[in-house]
Amino acid sequence: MNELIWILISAMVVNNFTLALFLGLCPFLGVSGRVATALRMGAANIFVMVITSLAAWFLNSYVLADAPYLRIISFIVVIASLVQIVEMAIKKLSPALFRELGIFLPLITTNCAILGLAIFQTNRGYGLAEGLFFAVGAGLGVTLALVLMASIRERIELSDVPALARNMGLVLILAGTLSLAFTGFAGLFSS
Amino acid sequence: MQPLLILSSAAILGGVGLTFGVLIAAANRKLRVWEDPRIDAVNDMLPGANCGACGFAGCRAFAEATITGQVAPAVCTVMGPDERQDVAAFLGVDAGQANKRVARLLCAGGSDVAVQKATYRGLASCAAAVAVSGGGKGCAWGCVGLADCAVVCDFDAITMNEHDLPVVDPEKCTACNDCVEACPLGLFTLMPMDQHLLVQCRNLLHGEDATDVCAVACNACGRCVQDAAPGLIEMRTNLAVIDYSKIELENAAAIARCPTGAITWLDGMQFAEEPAAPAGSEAR
Amino acid sequence: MSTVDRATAAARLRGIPGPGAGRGASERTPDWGRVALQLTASPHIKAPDSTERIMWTVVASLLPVVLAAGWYFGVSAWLVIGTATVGAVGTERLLSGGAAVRDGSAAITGILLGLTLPAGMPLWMALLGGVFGIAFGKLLFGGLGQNVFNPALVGRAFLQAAFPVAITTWPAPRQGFLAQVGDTFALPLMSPAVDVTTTATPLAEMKFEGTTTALNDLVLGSTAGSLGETAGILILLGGAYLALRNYLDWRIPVGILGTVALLSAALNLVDPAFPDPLFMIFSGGLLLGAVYMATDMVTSPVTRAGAWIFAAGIGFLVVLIRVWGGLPEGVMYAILLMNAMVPFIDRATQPRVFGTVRGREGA
Amino acid sequence: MRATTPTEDLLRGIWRENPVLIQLLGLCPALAVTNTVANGIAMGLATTFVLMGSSLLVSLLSDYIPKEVRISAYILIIATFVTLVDLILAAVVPDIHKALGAFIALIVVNCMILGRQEAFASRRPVGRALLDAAGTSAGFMIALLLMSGFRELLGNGSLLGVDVMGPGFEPWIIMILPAGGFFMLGFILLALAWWQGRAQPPVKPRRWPNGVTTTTHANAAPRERDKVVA
Amino acid sequence: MSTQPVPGNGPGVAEVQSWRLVTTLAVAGMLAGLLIVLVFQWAHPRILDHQERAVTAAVDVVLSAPERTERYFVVDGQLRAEAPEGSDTLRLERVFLGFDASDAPIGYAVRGGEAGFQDIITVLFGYHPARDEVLGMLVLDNKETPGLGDKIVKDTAFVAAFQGVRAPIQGVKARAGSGAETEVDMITGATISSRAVIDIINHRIEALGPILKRHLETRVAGSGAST
Amino acid sequence: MFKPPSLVQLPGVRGMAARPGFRHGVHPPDAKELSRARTIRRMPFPAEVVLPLRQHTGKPARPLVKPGDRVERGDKIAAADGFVSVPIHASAAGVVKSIGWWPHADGTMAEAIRIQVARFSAQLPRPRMVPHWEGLTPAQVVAAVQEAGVVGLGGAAFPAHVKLQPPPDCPIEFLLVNGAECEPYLTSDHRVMVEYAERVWFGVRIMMHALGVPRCVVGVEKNKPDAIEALRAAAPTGLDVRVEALTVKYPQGAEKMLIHAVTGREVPSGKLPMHVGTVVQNVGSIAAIAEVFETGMPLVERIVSVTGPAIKDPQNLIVPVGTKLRDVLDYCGGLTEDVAEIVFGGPMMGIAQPDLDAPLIKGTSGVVALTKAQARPRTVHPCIQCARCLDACPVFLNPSKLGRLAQAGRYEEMAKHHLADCMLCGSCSYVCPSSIPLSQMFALAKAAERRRKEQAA
Ligand SMILES: Cc1cc2nc3c(=O)[nH]c(=O)nc-3n(C[C@H](O)[C@H](O)[C@H](O)COP(=O)(O)O)c2cc1C
Ligand SMILES: Cc1cc2nc3c(=O)[nH]c(=O)nc-3n(C[C@H](O)[C@H](O)[C@H](O)COP(=O)(O)O)c2cc1C
Ligand SMILES: Cc1cc2nc3c(=O)[nH]c(=O)nc-3n(C[C@H](O)[C@H](O)[C@H](O)COP(=O)(O)O)c2cc1C
Ligand SMILES: Cc1cc2nc3c(=O)[nH]c(=O)nc-3n(C[C@H](O)[C@H](O)[C@H](O)CO)c2cc1C
Ligand code: SF4
Ligand code: SF4
Ligand code: SF4
Ligand code: SF4
Ligand code: FES
Repeated sequence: MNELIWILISAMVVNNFTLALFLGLCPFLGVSGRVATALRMGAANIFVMVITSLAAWFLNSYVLADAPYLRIISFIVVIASLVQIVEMAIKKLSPALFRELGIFLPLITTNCAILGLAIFQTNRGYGLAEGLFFAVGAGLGVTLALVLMASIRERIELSDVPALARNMGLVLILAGTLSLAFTGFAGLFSS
Repeated sequence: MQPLLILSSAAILGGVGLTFGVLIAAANRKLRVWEDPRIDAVNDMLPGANCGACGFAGCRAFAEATITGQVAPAVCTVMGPDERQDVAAFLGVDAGQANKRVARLLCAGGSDVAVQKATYRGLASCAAAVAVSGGGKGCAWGCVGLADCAVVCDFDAITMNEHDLPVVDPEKCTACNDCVEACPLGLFTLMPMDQHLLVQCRNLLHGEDATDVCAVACNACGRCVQDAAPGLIEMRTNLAVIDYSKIELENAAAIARCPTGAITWLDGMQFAEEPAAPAGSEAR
Repeated sequence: MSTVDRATAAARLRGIPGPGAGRGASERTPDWGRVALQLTASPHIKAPDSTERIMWTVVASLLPVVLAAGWYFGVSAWLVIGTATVGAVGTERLLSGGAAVRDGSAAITGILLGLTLPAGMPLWMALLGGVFGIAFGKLLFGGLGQNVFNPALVGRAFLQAAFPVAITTWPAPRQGFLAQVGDTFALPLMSPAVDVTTTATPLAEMKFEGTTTALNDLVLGSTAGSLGETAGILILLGGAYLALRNYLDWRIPVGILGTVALLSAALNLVDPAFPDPLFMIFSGGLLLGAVYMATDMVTSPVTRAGAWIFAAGIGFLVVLIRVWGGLPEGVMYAILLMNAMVPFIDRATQPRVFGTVRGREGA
Repeated sequence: MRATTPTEDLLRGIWRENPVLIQLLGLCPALAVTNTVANGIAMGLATTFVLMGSSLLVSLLSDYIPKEVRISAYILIIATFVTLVDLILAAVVPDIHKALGAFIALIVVNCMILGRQEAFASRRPVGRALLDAAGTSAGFMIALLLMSGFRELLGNGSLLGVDVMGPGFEPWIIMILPAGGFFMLGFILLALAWWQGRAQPPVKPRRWPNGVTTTTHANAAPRERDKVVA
Repeated sequence: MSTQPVPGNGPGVAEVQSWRLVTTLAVAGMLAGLLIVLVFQWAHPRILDHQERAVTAAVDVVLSAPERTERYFVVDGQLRAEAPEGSDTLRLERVFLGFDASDAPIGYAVRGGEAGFQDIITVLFGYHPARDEVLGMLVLDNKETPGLGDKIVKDTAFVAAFQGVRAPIQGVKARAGSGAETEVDMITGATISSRAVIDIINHRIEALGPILKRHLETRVAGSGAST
Repeated sequence: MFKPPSLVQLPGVRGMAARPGFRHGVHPPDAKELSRARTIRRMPFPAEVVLPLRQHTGKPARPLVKPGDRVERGDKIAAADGFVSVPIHASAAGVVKSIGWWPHADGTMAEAIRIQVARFSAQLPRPRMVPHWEGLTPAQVVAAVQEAGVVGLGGAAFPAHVKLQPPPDCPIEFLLVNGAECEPYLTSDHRVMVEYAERVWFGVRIMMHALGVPRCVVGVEKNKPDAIEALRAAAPTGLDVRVEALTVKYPQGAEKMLIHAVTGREVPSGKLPMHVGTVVQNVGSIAAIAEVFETGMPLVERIVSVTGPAIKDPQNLIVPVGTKLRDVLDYCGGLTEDVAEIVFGGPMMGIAQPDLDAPLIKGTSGVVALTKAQARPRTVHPCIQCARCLDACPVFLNPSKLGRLAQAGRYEEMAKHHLADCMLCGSCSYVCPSSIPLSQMFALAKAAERRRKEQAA
């Protein structure tokens, strides 16, 4: 259990996907304008990551055991198709939920964090439970980064930001500072 | 070469493709939702100013309305004629016509000719100044010159001149109504470009009470009422009021005897640096 | 076009000797020429405290700490602090003009940055830290009051990540006032030569050797460490003065120190190998951070509940990083991390409005 | 869609719609593997190969791919090329393959590539699609070179492994850390904004209804009408 | 936005036939699989070759270029030349025993990995069980901070210090050591990473030392017998 | 201690015992010593009085006279226009000069009746019927109060008779008399309580009769011990009345704060005092009502503190309604050289006057002249999040956030942050070290929101 918790915490803060591993940056910059949106994006991310982790585990265990070179392509095709189906299902079954979460799903599919999750999980040889904790931790980490960034950006929106920082320049500097702050977690529980 | 390996690889990926092909096809049958793709297409063609001049809540709403045929593309005054034509061509409808209107100021009392009673200090906004005891301008109806209108104008049509009066560039003005709403004193009005006569004053004082606070105020002397076509101008609560339903009767004689210049003949820009000689001014 | 030339009209208005005099039929007797009245919105009176006054008072309250730094580490301490301040104030001056410098906040940033650096830091690095902190920690956000992260700590975090060796080279204290305690004058962009007497800080000794330092030494400041962190008593005095004048929110230092004390006491009870609360409080930059840096009002929550949460968060993170993290000291990271949380905390702790019930809109 | 000339198709991606610097796509590799120029170049080349290859195929096949499985099919195509690059790099230049790590695989999900397929290749003839892919790749490469050049220079004092800053140089380690990646891209974007803003006259402050200027009590001074109270 | 359920009342949107979806994906998948596997056929031997060479090169470094090496699997506290039937050879721990030109054993190359500052550090080191001496150290894999933690690879003095140091190794602050032969100077600013390397070696030796010692004895005895 | 059962039991109020204060608020120097000890004097009639038709909250009155008409003091010259409106009476005998635009006490131009005061004719009111209150039904009292043109003299000039007729679904438990006078400088209520304590109690009696309530509390800040003493000494026996000494804090006199201080109840957001079972009336208004039933005189004069460091001779004056600022200043020895700003009302909420021709009207409780040193322009800094405004705001808003939103023009979002509950007391602006004109921005935002709502409607 300790091990699982460590996997979760490590994926969440120490090796935060967004701030330490550089995964999923495009949506991180794109969808971090509002806290409400960021929360939903985060939730959608956790959801897709869990699906991904399950799919990757299944593929690794049952389909790709002898053909590791087909991993990348199988992972991504499976994830993309699954997400597309889930998206359609949500759109049909619960338009309200679709409005809340669904519109982010396609954004997430083509997002490094998802495939990165599958690849890291495979490289580290995680089993089902480890994979799930890893996915949840990574998802929470992405959500944390998104929400922090979004609440900061909401505040900045009310500031006199100089003209040249109005494009994403300031947001990247912010991300850099956040990333710096997160280095404080480096080495956590490793000694 | 290991034929088995090759075959199994092809089979694995083929199988994955097949499985998800089936799943997606099934989902597609059961779960699809449709929306009109033309909305996005038209929306992309619109200027995206979301200014509301068209009377709809933003460009996308306008796009929907054009598709359903509720409005003609020309109702969007921000689009240039070419773009208008593009939208019309895309939808196979007529672009429609829109009469060019511009914002006109109902005050000429710049800091050179109008008196200031007290010095306002505070937020640099007309609305704020007016809320603080009227902003200290001698004329309670006149422009306080802190540029709320210039700031709202999304099209940079308004600049403040050296006497702190807003000057509208008719070229840039799209008649979006923003300045009309922004001015706390209600000093802007949208007027077709082909109407020329305007009383640029709203001061309700009479005679010298009026000209004491502003040298270009309408002091209700009544000369323009007499000189204009009968019924075109009327004196109401100490202010000359033009009946724009009869505007086709206008001619420049109405302004000839105005002692303060409150009534004016507009051609192009209001408060132009060099007043253009109006048609009929020789008649003076 | 109009019949009346504006210039003539204006002349007519001005031609009257003294506004209001001799204006024929006008019944009013305006004395606009007699009294120059001013119009402002209410309230028409104002409490005497101003942003400038607050900031310069903080600067003044830091001076004893700066002096003490000189006493402990010699003249190079002042050089480092001075250079960091020049970097911060100079950048502010250059990019936002003299008026912005007058409010004193850039001076605080510079001094506090200087106080968090080791005495032997090459001056060019201190300068760079000040420049970076102000430019990218403050001005880019729009200047005073708009920044999200504590600019001094942004500068320090930058230096820590850029020059990790130089910033963890701790000269021993009391080597003599004029002693060369580091390669202070290393050429810009060049590495410092490293032949100086260094000692481990109490926290590094704790983390890497498992030894604690005597409380006496900690309180008196006769240990290695950054310039401002060894003068604990002076920091507390300055903080108390500022708190009395309501220039800083007492909840924040109290909350941070309280959380650290509580957590470390609990750990220490469970296993005495964990450091005791007094060691935790008096070692490292905790006092300077809790009293002067976490309390930067710009980067801390505005609500009272928020202040407690913020403080507890910093305390928790400090203990977490110091005890289980890879780094010996975590105050800077703890504050920066909680700075990042501030907008969220503020959102979540809006005060209950008079006549409403919390959690429900309206009444 | 507006008609474009071939030159436009080629040049667009290089600067005006630079995927990284303007559109902020494909950021993960642009930040993750640009701590040295060599890595940057390798990533740029690998991406170029994938982008060109998949644009070619997508443009050829787009008519045969039903809309519903469009994304899956494109991803399949892209992933095939990525797997090929992965294998080839591992076989030919194992060191670089190791340095780029998972980010080779992650080219699949590089938003920029899928974006180009969706927005361009699927709607255009092969030639144009290739031009566009070449332009976009070049733009990506430029961004990677910029990033990695500055990062390696400051962070290691070298360029392409060759020491250029002299022996005494103190490297700015932050530049090769993740934070440095963010900062460097931030600096570049700020510099670009400054450059673009420099050319235009300063925009007038637009603070209403987006804002009321508050720097006033004193600010009212220039508007003071002394003439009326004199 | 007008969203309305189909079937098919949107202008210009024809019903797609499901079999086309299915075949498109299946055929595309198959083709992709074929293409990949062909390239894989070409690349795979080369990749294995690289890996093999990398291992040999690493063993070469830590055992100072042995003439030849023998590979053993660690199974149940024993070294075995052959992996037991059905076990996953990739998952088993392997050690290499190097021999010099005179066919005398130089020592074992042992792998170990533990958490460093950022992530797991993997180290290969040479070890002579009889003399309790570390023969050399090479960091195979690390994600330590570039420019800081990665000095455990780049700092030649640090790497060299492992040649001939007695186990268990003691890490000491730079220039603070007493000169004892068990001491290695840690890297200033990368104490954690340096300590991790030392710990890995110590822990592996602790775990495998007796096994190796026994094996070396039997091996030397055995070879002696065979010679 | 008197504790009315809470009608609206709000969680968070902790079934709070009455305590003589409220949370938050500010402590500006009260500066009342300038005029505190000056007994009330009657000012001579000016040459002309100007009576704007709009002197109260609600619809302006309709003029009943025309230029040239002769009027006696106390004659009705404009009639109430609807229920929330009151008539206006001539405050001096004379001739109606004109009805037209004239500067108004709120700084704008407004329609006003100007009366040329007849210097030599009788200025005593005509003998008139004094209604005998005990015989009147509450409705008749209300009619009499409206007919006398009485409005709240505490500042908002809300017609007094409206408050005397609470709707039946709001049972009133007690009358709350507002003698807090928390604004700095002002001393008119103070002097009324000291000098006219009897009259205040008489007014209370009438109000209690009209409202049919058994209890009354008078809230007075502790910095007026002589007023508390005078009221207590004159308190009628046989009535359940009480004088409560309150902490000295601004805005203690705001009705929500006053109610909270006296009862521990919070007036729910968007609701009125009557929803928590009380009616709040200023002591001056009470005295004015008493006068109606003592002498039959309608509201034609009021007590004004003319004070401030820029007034040469600060006074508490009885001033005919409609007297021009210029005349009042002249009577008080004029202005000092360093005058910068003249304010109607107190310095915290009052309205700066651009024009010395503006008349003092029914709601003008004071004239305060401030010096250049006090009104000097200050540099506005950005908000430094010091949280002082949060600690000052008596209704627990977040002015810092509201200010940022206002600056960005995000008025709709401000509404979500309870802009509507802001009473523009100015405490936040007063304490803000960055000198941000917070309450001015809020006033602006409120106006914009109101306009937006109107447009939407
Ligand atoms: C951004 C950053 C990265 C770091 N990376 C490493 C690292 O990779 N390895 C390491 O041992 N210490 C690393 N450190 C830790 C500090 O340098 C730490 O103070 C040092 O390990 C203590 O060594 P010292 O006792 O020689 O000063 C890092 C610190 C920071 C701020
Ligand atoms: C539309 C409106 C209706 C009101 N109705 C009543 C009422 O029925 N009873 C009452 O006691 N006060 C009523 N008030 C008066 C307020 O409670 C308050 O006394 C008045 O606005 C002046 O408050 P202030 O001096 O604190 O600003 C009303 C106010 C308004 C604006
Ligand atoms: C911030 C603020 C401060 C106030 N201060 C006083 C005060 O000191 N004295 C007072 O009588 N009314 C004061 N008022 C007005 C009261 O809220 C209330 O309207 C008045 O007491 C009702 O009585 P009236 O209708 O007789 O004026 C204040 C209102 C506000 C909003
Ligand atoms: C009590 C107090 C503490 C402060 N602490 C800091 C600090 O730690 N770092 C800093 O850059 N500025 C500090 N300042 C100054 C100022 O608030 C800061 O520069 C702002 O963050 C700039 O917007 C402090 C100011 C006060 C009043
Ligand atoms: S804001 Fe006024 S001037 Fe500007 S475009 Fe709209 S109508 Fe014309
Ligand atoms: S026209 Fe109105 S909004 Fe424009 S400057 Fe004048 S007062 Fe202000
Ligand atoms: S003006 Fe409004 S926000 Fe400011 S303190 Fe008063 S009630 Fe609160
Ligand atoms: S008092 Fe002023 S500076 Fe302080 S938080 Fe409020 S608005 Fe900001
Ligand atoms: S490249 Fe876009 S999310 Fe990673």
